[in-house]
Amino acid sequence: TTTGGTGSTESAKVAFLMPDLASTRYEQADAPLFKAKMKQLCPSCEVIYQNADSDASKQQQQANSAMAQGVKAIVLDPVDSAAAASIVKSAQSQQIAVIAYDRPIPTTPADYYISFDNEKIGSMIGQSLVDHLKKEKAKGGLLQVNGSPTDAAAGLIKKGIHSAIDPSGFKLLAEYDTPDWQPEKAQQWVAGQISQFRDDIAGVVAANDGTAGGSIAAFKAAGVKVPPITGNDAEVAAAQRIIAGDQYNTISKPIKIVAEASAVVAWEFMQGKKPAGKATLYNTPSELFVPTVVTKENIKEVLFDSGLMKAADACKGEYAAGCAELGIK
Amino acid sequence: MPPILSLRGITKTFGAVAALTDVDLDVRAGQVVAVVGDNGAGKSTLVKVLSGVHPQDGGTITFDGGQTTIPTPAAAQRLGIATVFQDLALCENLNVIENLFLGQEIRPFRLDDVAMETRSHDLLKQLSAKIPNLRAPVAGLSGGQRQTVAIARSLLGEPKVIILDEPTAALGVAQTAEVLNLVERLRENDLGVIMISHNMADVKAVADKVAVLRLGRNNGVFDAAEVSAEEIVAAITGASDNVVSRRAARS
Amino acid sequence: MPPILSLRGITKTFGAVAALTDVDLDVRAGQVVAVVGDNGAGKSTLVKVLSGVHPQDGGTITFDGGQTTIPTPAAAQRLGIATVFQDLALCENLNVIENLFLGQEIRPFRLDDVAMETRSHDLLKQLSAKIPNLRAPVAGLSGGQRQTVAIARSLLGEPKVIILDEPTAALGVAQTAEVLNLVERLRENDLGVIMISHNMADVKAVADKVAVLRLGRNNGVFDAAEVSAEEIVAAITGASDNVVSRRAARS
Amino acid sequence: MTTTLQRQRLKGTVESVRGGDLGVIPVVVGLVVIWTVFQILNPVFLSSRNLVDLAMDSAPVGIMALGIVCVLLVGQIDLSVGSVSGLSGAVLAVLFVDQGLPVVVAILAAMALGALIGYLYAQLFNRFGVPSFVITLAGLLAFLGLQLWVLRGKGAINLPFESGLVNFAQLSFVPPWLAYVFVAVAAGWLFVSGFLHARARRDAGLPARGLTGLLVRSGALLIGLGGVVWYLNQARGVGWMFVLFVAMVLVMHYLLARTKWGKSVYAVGGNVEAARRAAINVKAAYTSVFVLCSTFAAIGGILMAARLAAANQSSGTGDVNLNAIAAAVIGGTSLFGGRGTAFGALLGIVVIQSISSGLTLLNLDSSIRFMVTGAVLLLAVIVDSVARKSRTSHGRA
Amino acid sequence: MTTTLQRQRLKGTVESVRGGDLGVIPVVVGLVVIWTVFQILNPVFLSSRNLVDLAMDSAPVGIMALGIVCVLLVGQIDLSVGSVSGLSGAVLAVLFVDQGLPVVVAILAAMALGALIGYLYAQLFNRFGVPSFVITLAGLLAFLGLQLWVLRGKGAINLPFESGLVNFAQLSFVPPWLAYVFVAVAAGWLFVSGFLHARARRDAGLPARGLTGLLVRSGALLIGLGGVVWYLNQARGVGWMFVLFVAMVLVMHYLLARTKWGKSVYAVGGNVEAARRAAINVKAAYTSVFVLCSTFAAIGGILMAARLAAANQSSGTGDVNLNAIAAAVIGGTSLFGGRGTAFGALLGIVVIQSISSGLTLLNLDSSIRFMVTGAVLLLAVIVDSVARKSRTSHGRA
Ligand SMILES: Nc1ncnc2c1ncn2[C@@H]1O[C@H](COP(=O)(O)OP(=O)(O)OP(=O)(O)O)[C@@H](O)[C@H]1O
Ligand SMILES: Nc1ncnc2c1ncn2[C@@H]1O[C@H](COP(=O)(O)OP(=O)(O)OP(=O)(O)O)[C@@H](O)[C@H]1O
Ligand SMILES: O[C@@H]1[C@@H](O)[C@H](O)OC[C@H]1O
Ligand SMILES: [Mg+2]
Ligand SMILES: [Mg+2]
Repeated sequence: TTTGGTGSTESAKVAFLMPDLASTRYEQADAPLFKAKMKQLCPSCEVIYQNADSDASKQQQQANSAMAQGVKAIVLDPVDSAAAASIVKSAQSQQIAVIAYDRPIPTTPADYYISFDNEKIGSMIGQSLVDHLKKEKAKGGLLQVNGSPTDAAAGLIKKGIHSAIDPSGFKLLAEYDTPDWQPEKAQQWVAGQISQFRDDIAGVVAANDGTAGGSIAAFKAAGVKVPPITGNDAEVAAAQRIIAGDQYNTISKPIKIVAEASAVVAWEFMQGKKPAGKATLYNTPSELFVPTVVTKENIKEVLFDSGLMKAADACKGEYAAGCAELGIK
Repeated sequence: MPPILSLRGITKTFGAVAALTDVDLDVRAGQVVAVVGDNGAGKSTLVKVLSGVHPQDGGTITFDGGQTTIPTPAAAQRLGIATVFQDLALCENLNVIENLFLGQEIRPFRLDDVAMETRSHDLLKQLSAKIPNLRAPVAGLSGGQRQTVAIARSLLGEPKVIILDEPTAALGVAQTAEVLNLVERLRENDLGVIMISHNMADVKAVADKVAVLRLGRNNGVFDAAEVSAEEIVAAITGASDNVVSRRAARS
Repeated sequence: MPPILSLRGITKTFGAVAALTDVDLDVRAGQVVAVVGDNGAGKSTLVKVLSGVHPQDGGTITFDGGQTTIPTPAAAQRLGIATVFQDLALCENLNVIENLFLGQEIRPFRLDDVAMETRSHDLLKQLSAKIPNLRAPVAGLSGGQRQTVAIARSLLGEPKVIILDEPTAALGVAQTAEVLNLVERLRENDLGVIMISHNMADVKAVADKVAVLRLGRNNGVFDAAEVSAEEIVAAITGASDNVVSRRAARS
Repeated sequence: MTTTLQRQRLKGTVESVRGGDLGVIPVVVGLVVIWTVFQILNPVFLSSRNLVDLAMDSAPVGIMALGIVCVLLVGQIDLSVGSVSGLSGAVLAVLFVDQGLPVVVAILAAMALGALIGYLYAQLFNRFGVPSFVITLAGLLAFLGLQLWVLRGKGAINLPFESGLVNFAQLSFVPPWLAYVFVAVAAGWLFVSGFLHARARRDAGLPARGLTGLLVRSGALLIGLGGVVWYLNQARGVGWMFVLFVAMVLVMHYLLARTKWGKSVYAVGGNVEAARRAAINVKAAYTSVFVLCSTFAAIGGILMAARLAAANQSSGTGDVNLNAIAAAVIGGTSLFGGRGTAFGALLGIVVIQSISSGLTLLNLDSSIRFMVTGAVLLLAVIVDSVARKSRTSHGRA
Repeated sequence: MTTTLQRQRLKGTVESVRGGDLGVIPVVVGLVVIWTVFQILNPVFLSSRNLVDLAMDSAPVGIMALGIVCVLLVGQIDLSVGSVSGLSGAVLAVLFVDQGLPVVVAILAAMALGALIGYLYAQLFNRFGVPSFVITLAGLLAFLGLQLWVLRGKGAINLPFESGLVNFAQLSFVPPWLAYVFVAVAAGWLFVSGFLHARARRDAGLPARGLTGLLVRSGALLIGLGGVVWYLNQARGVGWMFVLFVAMVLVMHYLLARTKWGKSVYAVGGNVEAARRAAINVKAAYTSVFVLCSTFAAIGGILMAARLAAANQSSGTGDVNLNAIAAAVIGGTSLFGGRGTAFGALLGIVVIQSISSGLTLLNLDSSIRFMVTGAVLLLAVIVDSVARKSRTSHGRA
């Protein structure tokens, strides 16, 4: 099955195609981790990494270009799950394996699927917040700050959040799709809601750490107490805010695990093997991993003790005291 | 014979400036009417009213026997009024031929560049134009060359009235003479001609009537054959003792 | 007395067009030199060379005794050469006062609008200008009003040489007379004046010397007092039998 | 003579209003319409509290729009203000937070980088004649890349909430008494300078505004501005950041209207060849506006980062560019050069922020929100354009 | 006489090249430089396979750039082509897939919607004189909203791979023999039409191209285009979608250069008042270009959706707008109106896609990729601008 591309397995090429820059993880975590693992598995193999910057057409061009360069496998995090079908079709017609990564390709089965799913992420951060508010016996309603209205992944997260908060008993005061995931937009919107609902805001479900930061800034700028606010991505800046008590949670996805697992699977495909999945989803052999919600309670273990984040990065300046308090070194 | 073009009570203001107040004018076929007046007297405004550039605020226009309005340049063209504007109004990005035929191209769906180029050569030759390259943008033309192009433009189509706003201002002596010859030919062909000019010699040379505008109002219509340059100047400046007469007296 | 401005062998081409070839010209302080020639003869190009708009391709310029170059309009201004361009070059979005003082504003960091407005009134009055509102954009001015503004502009500062490219083309009879008076005053004040004109009467009235350009080359320099209009026309057109003489003969 | 001139002047004013030369009035009318509608839809809109936010949110992009006005005035464009603002925020954060430099040094460095970028643009424009659209499009991409590179391995950097800079952008308001003093000083200054000017003109025999006119004008300013300040003081008051923005508008207004440099900018935009022939240093004029625009973009970026208390990779992307340009255009600046004012940037950004704020309060679906934003934007400008058009048809093209 | 005229003509050509009037040569030179550099950096770049993709990818945005050229020619702008293309893709998908209408009906409906949008813009522009920048900015927002609304609750819609439309955009290539026939016909047509034209000119006593010149020109086309076709045929060949794009370029070239309508477009862009006084229907000219531009945007959107085999919420967002406008500008179209050609859109989009494709092959960090894109874009245009500048300094401003 590996007649696609040229040359032997020893110097084979594999493409690692990521969807956007709005979230920093792809460029900063997924790609380097994948490359490192690949290097370890096959020192002479070449990884072609591309980021489509939220543009499905660009991703298609990048895939075509990778195929023109003779890759034997493509690890694909689709900008748009529907549009990715074209890539799968075209790759499979050239006997190139496609591993769906992070987001599924429901309509046209890929050769493999590795992920934690975004809908699940939404429901986990939402649920974590709701549980916290119930425990604190908080009164009032929730604001929901979603991701970009033009981003399919944001749609999944949004769906997940609703699944957690709609039945929670907390009223959804208002919700907002943040254009381009821009923190500034989230800030302005939340500021408007503060004018409108004042003390009725029990918490904010923000779909990622950037919009969470914007929401927090809005409360600070209004001179109002910051209610519990969710996040997602476990950025350093978010970890700092959790340490400082400004942000309630974020979510740490086992990027290292998925990135390395996908490298292993890709390498098997490149050698002409056909790995069987742990499960079957969307008619595709699949492997799903579970992310971890991070709060002040577990941040030390999940992010720092595990080595995912360095104390030196997060515990600078004003955050040193908070770190010390939590015993983060 | 009734006038082909007849204006009554034409009024036009720009904000606070009354450019034309109650102006009357008659032009007959085969007649050259010179309109003269001081700077800012309203001559070009009158031209623009007649060519549909700035419709008048008040007053009536009668053309070829019937009362009419000239709301747009297209309306003027339909009536048969062709105009050479003082500010020429050429498209700098187009070449001489394209400017000449603008809006009147031959064969709209498959331009006939051969016919247009031939016709352009003929027209410009007739005006003694010295233009090195008809296919270069008019941006590179000298002042007089542009003026010649603008005059040539007005001769396309079959106008009944031609309005020339300072046609010879930028022209060389030879080209000026050709334009004066042209005006005479137009008269012979029974067209009505309105010519704006500051040059008394030119006015005296070709005009049949001389209409004077002063501060946006009529200030007399004279028979060109009977009036002297000094009388016209006096009507323009509003005084027989004026800087022109003083200069003349001095030399 | 040596000439204040002296050109030798000036050459300028635009692509395939040789606008000036080997042109010489001398102007003395207190002298009015008329430059005449057919349309496209290169007169305005010569003006542009002298004012730093289009530096020459070849040839030398001597000013006030020393050889110099005029690469930019600012250089011309520094030398003391002020120019009225044929295409006027006003900023339509600025008002009359702003155009007059453009680049020479009084008090750069806190404009003195009172002084500038007063001075504008004086200058324009001197030229018999009829401009209703000095604070309206020049976009609304008539052709002659614009020309007057351009001429007034050149009188600001303390130029040693003034170049006027067709200064009276758009002017009314009174304003033309004022400009001719002005040229005479400039001569009395010992300025050098270069005046481009197609109007033989104006040339004869004020010029001391008449330099003829033909097809971009010198075609004779005449003493204005001694030459007849017919001779000048013959030099311009390159033949004593020309359309002008034929018209003259006819009438 | 003075009296006839005065009468002429009065007649001129009346005629000019009748003739459609309404200045900023139409935009203001558009604004009033927008405000009324949003207030009816949600009474929080015109609450002091919301207006305080609106004013603060206007400042960063408003300052960028001020730079855009200058660039548009010379008939050029800068598509990269968003990227430059994002880069500037990133540089500020890295120097201040990561490198631990004093905040003032970080701010100056970010501004200097902005100025340098503008200088670079100007060089490319002046030397090679590359259209500014392309230069700044290249800049948009390149400086976005640089921003990502500066933040590589970090993604987002928090600015400490306690820092003076964040405080300035979020929480520092003019004390009420001082705000009233500002208003009084402004009105007084308007009167005194107007009076002196009128006297100078009268002395020179020129028509001048009468005493009554001057008093009415200053009084109107006193009451109008005083009312605004009073209303904002019902909530947190007038933000210092907004004061900075207004001060910059005033300074730019002065520079554009009352200095030789300002006239050269208008001249270059109106007719660059005429400006050149008037011995204006055209290249210097271009350089000055490009430098100003990028510097203002950098300042905008600093304030945006301060207001968010963070710099991140997406700062300055999205609609920042278009909003800054749109504010200038809505405020009456022509895209073809030579027409526009500094106040236009203020009005334009207030229009844009009002739409955005009004919709924020309405809790609409994002699809509807986009459609309504487009429609309202269009309506606001139609009012203005119709007025302008009536001016043109009155021959003031 | 003919011979002296011919000599004049030859001299004119030589002089015009020397004088800097190089037409599209500088852009082509820029393109050659880009291609050489990328080929050195990665030999896959000029492989037949990559060029086949490059040609296909150029088509959708290239068609949109063609519309932008028209709008820029009259001195206006359309910022909304991205949104209109996204909306059109969405409408197509909903009608074709969701509603099960025949694909032709869905295509025509999407195109009709595009035309309607352009007509709406033109009405707003002609009636109210609102700057096209603002109208189309409002359109950008509103039609993005409409696109989201059309796709509400769906997100993305797949177009069936089996459909002719998707096939057209992904997999259908001109059979090699037919491609060669096309080339031969083009060269033949160029010769015959040139010959007839030259004869007509000679008959009228005008200077005309000689037989040798005509033969050389057609021969060059035959060999050049034949070579390209041969090379592309080494891989999958010439895509029908690319052929469609080239055909549209040729048609637009004809319309702009050889019809009365085309002249009116250039005239309106060069000097709208002069055009009006020449009795040109200026409003009709504006209407025609706005309608064309939006319709082309709709066609681009349909092809983009077809190429992706999906329509989604983010279609048409991102850099589609800027790329379409940049392609037009890089291809030599002036933002101030009156200068530009249809071929410019073709060249411009090939420059942009080459940069994008070349950088894709280089496997760079996104931050570096943005910076390099900006730099290469700038360099490509500097070559062109320097040439243009030399033309200006030769007095052909
Ligand atoms: N910028 C330019 N580009 C190309 N050709 C030009 C340019 N400027 C002038 N020319 C050409 O140079 C020649 C001389 O032009 P110039 O303007 O000097 O003539 P002129 O003597 O002033 O004529 P006129 O009496 O009509 O004003 C003309 O043939 C003109 O077409
Ligand atoms: N579009 C306009 N806007 C405002 N004022 C205008 C406009 N057009 C003309 N005017 C004013 O109307 C008056 C008459 O102008 P007009 O151009 O008709 O004069 P003219 O007789 O042609 O003068 P000239 O001999 O100088 O060409 C002038 O005072 C002028 O300033
Ligand atoms: O982490 C998020 C990712 O899962 C989503 O796909 O895009 C936005 C990110 O913030
Ligand atoms: Mg006039
Ligand atoms: Mg001249």
